Amino acid sequence: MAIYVDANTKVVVSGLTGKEGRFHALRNRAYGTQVVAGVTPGKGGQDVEGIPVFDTIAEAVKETGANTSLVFVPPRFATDACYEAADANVDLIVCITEGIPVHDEAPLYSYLRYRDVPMIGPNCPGVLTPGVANVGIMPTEIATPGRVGLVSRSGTLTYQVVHELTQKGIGQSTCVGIGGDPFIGQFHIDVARRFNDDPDTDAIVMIGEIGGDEEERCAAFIAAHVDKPVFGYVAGFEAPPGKKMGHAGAIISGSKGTAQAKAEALEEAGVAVGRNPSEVAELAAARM
Amino acid sequence: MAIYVDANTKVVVSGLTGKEGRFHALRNRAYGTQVVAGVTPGKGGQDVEGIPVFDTIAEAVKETGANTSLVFVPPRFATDACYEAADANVDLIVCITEGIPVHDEAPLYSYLRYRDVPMIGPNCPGVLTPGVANVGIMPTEIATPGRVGLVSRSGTLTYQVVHELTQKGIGQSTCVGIGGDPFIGQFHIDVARRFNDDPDTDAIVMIGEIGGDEEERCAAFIAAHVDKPVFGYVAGFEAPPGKKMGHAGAIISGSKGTAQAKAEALEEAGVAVGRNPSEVAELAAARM
Amino acid sequence: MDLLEYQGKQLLADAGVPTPAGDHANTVDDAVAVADRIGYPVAIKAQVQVGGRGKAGGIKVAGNSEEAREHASGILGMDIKGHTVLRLWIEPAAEIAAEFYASFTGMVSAEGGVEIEEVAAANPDAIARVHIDPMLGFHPYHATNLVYRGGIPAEHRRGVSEVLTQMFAAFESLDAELLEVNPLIVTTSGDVVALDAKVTLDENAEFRQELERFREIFATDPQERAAKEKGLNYIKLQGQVGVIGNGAGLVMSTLDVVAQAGGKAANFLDVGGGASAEFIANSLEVVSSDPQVKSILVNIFGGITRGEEVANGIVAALDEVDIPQPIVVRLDGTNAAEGRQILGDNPKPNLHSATTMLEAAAEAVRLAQGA
Amino acid sequence: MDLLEYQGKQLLADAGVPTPAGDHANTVDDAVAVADRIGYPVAIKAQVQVGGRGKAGGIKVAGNSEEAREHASGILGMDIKGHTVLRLWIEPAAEIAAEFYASFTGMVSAEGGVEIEEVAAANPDAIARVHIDPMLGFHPYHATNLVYRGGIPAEHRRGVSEVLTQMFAAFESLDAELLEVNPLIVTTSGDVVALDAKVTLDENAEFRQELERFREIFATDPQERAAKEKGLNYIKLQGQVGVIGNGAGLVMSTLDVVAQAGGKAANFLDVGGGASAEFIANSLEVVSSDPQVKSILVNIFGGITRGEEVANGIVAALDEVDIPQPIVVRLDGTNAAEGRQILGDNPKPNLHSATTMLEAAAEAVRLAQGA
Repeated sequence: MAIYVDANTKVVVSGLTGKEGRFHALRNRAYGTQVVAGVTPGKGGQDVEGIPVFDTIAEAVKETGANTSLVFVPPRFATDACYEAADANVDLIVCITEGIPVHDEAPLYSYLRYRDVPMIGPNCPGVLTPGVANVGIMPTEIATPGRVGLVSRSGTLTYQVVHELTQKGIGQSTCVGIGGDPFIGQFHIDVARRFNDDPDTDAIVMIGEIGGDEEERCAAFIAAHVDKPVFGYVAGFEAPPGKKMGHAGAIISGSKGTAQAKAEALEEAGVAVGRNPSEVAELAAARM
Repeated sequence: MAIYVDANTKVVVSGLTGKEGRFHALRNRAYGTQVVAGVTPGKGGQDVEGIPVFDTIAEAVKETGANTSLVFVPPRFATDACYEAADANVDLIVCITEGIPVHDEAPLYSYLRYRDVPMIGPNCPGVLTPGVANVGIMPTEIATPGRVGLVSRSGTLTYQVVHELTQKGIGQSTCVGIGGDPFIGQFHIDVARRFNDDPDTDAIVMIGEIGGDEEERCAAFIAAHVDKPVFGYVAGFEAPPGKKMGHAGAIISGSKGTAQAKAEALEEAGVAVGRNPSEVAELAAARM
Repeated sequence: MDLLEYQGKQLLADAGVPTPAGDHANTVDDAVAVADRIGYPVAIKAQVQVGGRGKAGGIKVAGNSEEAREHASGILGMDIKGHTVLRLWIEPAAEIAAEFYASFTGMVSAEGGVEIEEVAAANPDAIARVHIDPMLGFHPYHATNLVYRGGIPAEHRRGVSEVLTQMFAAFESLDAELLEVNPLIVTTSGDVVALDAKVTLDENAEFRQELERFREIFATDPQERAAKEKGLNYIKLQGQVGVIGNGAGLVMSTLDVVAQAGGKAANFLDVGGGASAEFIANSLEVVSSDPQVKSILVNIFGGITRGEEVANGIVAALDEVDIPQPIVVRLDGTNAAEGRQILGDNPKPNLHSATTMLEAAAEAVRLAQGA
Repeated sequence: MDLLEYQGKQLLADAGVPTPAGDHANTVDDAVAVADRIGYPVAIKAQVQVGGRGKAGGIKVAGNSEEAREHASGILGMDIKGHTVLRLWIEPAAEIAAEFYASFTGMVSAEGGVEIEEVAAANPDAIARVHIDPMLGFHPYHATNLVYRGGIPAEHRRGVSEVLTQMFAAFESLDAELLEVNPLIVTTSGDVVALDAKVTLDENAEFRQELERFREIFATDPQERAAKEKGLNYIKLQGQVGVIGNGAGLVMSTLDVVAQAGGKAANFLDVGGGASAEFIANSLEVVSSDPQVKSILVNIFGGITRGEEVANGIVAALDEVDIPQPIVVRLDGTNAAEGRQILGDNPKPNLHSATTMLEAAAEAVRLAQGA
């Protein structure tokens, strides 16, 4: 069944009529994803290459049975689209938008947790279940169906690891790019829980990065609850302290949040940790 | 075990050092309730007849193991005390305070639902489990232990029905006065669910009143989910339309929200409905 | 607290919502002067705290001074559903291109929160509702959903969205229980204007709102006016048995049992929780002053309100004011024994005691009918 | 965006938080003039975007003009953890009766939300934290819990509570990522004053905040300054291999594999998602201008960024600017084939291609070391 995204996924795209929204929605559809609707207030009744456009997500859900919201609208409008999707009772939100103010993201995070609506992102590449559906901007040609689940904050680092896995003959059940912002809807720990419960996933590859304590918390979760093999890599061994490395959360504060400490925490939890994307793929390949 | 309040209830009283708080807290303790702490910022370290006072609910919970918050502070501070209690991780809040603005109550309602912290009130008489514990302002001498659960919005009307039951030899498992404001923490439906699941309750007496559609919704719930006998009474057959009868929600709008309509909805759900407090008690007595 | 139309409109105007400029008048001459100043045509509107004015003839358009005088004379003093018209509001008559309805109210739905009830176009099927989490507040997507799903025509969406946003801000900042605009019109020149306003403010928020400015006592019934002045929770009814009780539910129930005993209650009066002796005395005085009251039923079940306070209040009231009607007192609950003791120690000729609510009701009805 | 102390204090002052009145100066003479105007004693404080100034000797108290001149001369031009002091802030020296620490930051805890990190009295054990639901905001009970659980003495609780409330309001209204006051002092006359301010504003909120006024380019490193001017996400490091990549994680990982190949990265440069040809060209130009860079590694895995755009950017940059260093390009992902095609059609002598990230890193290190 994979996680988050599968053959039953029906996508409504907020921002379908924009340049990026259109490009990726059509790409997702070409991959086989059911992209059933778009939403742009004021453009209801139009269509984008046969995908009907509605004024509101509620109408799109009612008319098309959409169950997954994919958000491409600009940062100042993006959280509003996510609230609207939650109120329209979708099962999943995937918010690609980068550059949303943290004070907009924080209450959205709170609302979605309370409402129990999972969100992937913001500032993420989305979710790809190879061979089945792609909701987001991941390049699909590098992925291949299989039984390893992958989760990462980073977009392109995700692609790198997926690429390495595929080249080593290891297919993926689902690839999840959870996003690099401090307030994201689903953390490593949430994705790890789903992979552990997913009958189509045999092992998990978890890509971390410097900053915060998410990897440490996920390590504790893995030690206590995950019985499938987990392979890990943490980016940023060479990152200097006190510098924000691209992602808002990727900063070593004093001696806290280093790649070394995170790698050790994962190893203590029984995770086989590689020192670069190739190594983690090799570790996974050796076991599968 | 009764519902909401039992022998394991440990009460922390916000506003213990005030006149009403002190009066009722000591009365509750005299009844056998474990009143373990009071909270008044700035009076930490004092005590009220041996009940220690703390500056914050968090400290009171930490030091005394309190698990139930009883709120007596004035309206402008009352919702803050309820938020504080929720954040201090109590299992139940009983808010007696009357006169809280509805725009303070509305976000509190939302927060407590999201956090899954049950609140009885505001503007309520509290919860009494006869012979075990009294958390609130109900007169205890009229109640007697037994196996009928009672729920009502009104304070004194609750007492009236409890009194009638006791006089007819019918004891009560728990008496719950949920409060008369539009935004209350627990509605009839929530209490009915608990009574239905409570092994110490054999039957339910539900007292409704004009206005809104809560009784109708509870009737639907009873029809679908409650297998214990339910006895009902709805106050306000003589209430004229368009007049707010004391409680903020007690108003007949056009032909909606009449006592007649509510009584009929309950009867259709299989509830035996009496036309006054004595009659509902008689109906219950005849069946028990 | 239900505001008059012109008071509600003033609050909306303060919040940025366009409303017609007008003025109020309490006399026919003033009304004509206001109309002359505004320029014709004007709408002359009865200011009463009840709906359905239009159908009752309480709103008229005047094209000149003569018509203004005629309509003002006709409307002032009119009775609209029991409310006497004592004040008029006069404003320029609007040229309406489209009409909508918008309302915010605090309601609990499945998940609680604030509901915008309806935004309907002329077509009554075109009603959109959204649930607004009061922790989150009103966001642009709420307005978008209302204007699109409510069928607001494209050219008015922006204006209506803006007014909805302003209305919600006012709803929150004013501590309103209800904020309703019906109709919200679009004029022939394309402006969105609130042509009416129904605003109910929360008296519990008095500590942070200036409510006194709206507290005009329009009640013409002498008991209702006296009750308002004394802050009593009193509603006039049509029967002969004066009813005083503590707690809204118990008083409603008392009305029911009086009816079941063959009588009719003359009023609803809830003294609430923890009522003092003075409060009880004031209550007895107001109820007793009603000439249709033939007997008084005091039904108290003590919780916060303690029996001895109620008893002291009854004794004090009977010492201070002349209560001609017989009084049936039924006292139970917290400190009821002490209260009964006080009543027993202070016997009065017209004071009757009853042990149950049904007995008390029967006795009060008997006394009312025997009188 | 990390603000300087005096910029942060100005924002706090705007929010009502008491801060010392002072002025800034860029030269020794100006500093002395400001100190003379304020009156002695004054504190002379280095304005740098890094903590630990006090320990590094960047804060001195002057009792007279001579001392002011001496300290200003000593501090201006100082290097504090790689930051050159170019500006001073001079304010009246405070008489401190008590010191506290207060900080708001957006952090995700078990339930998400905003955390006030610490309110500590002099005793570092006395730390109180509260979780603030960002939907709910900062309520009086948060302040109460912080001042009592943080051990603030009774006489300062009200003042500290008020400042905490003002700080949270500023934290939200300014779109701050971090708002920290250390120390929050009480003067000997009993006033609560923010004696320092560490404020980080969210550049993503630029559309609703006036950030330009704070955007001073203090970087003294020429590459960092050029990168800031061009809006590049660039961090200077100490090695010889210039690194350009797309996506923070991939670039961090690229630094790692360069180290594993026996080299060291000269910088971190993330071109982000959907970077244009111009952006890539600018990036190459900045990295290339660093004299310590001996080779450049361009590591692109396409998602939003498409391979042909990257390739066009590289070709354009090589046409326009003289890049003396060898460039190793590794291209994969969306439209990678088209990108490789473009690079192949535009051969350059210093352009090398690699098929994997590890190969690319090894090649870049080899070229850097061979150079």
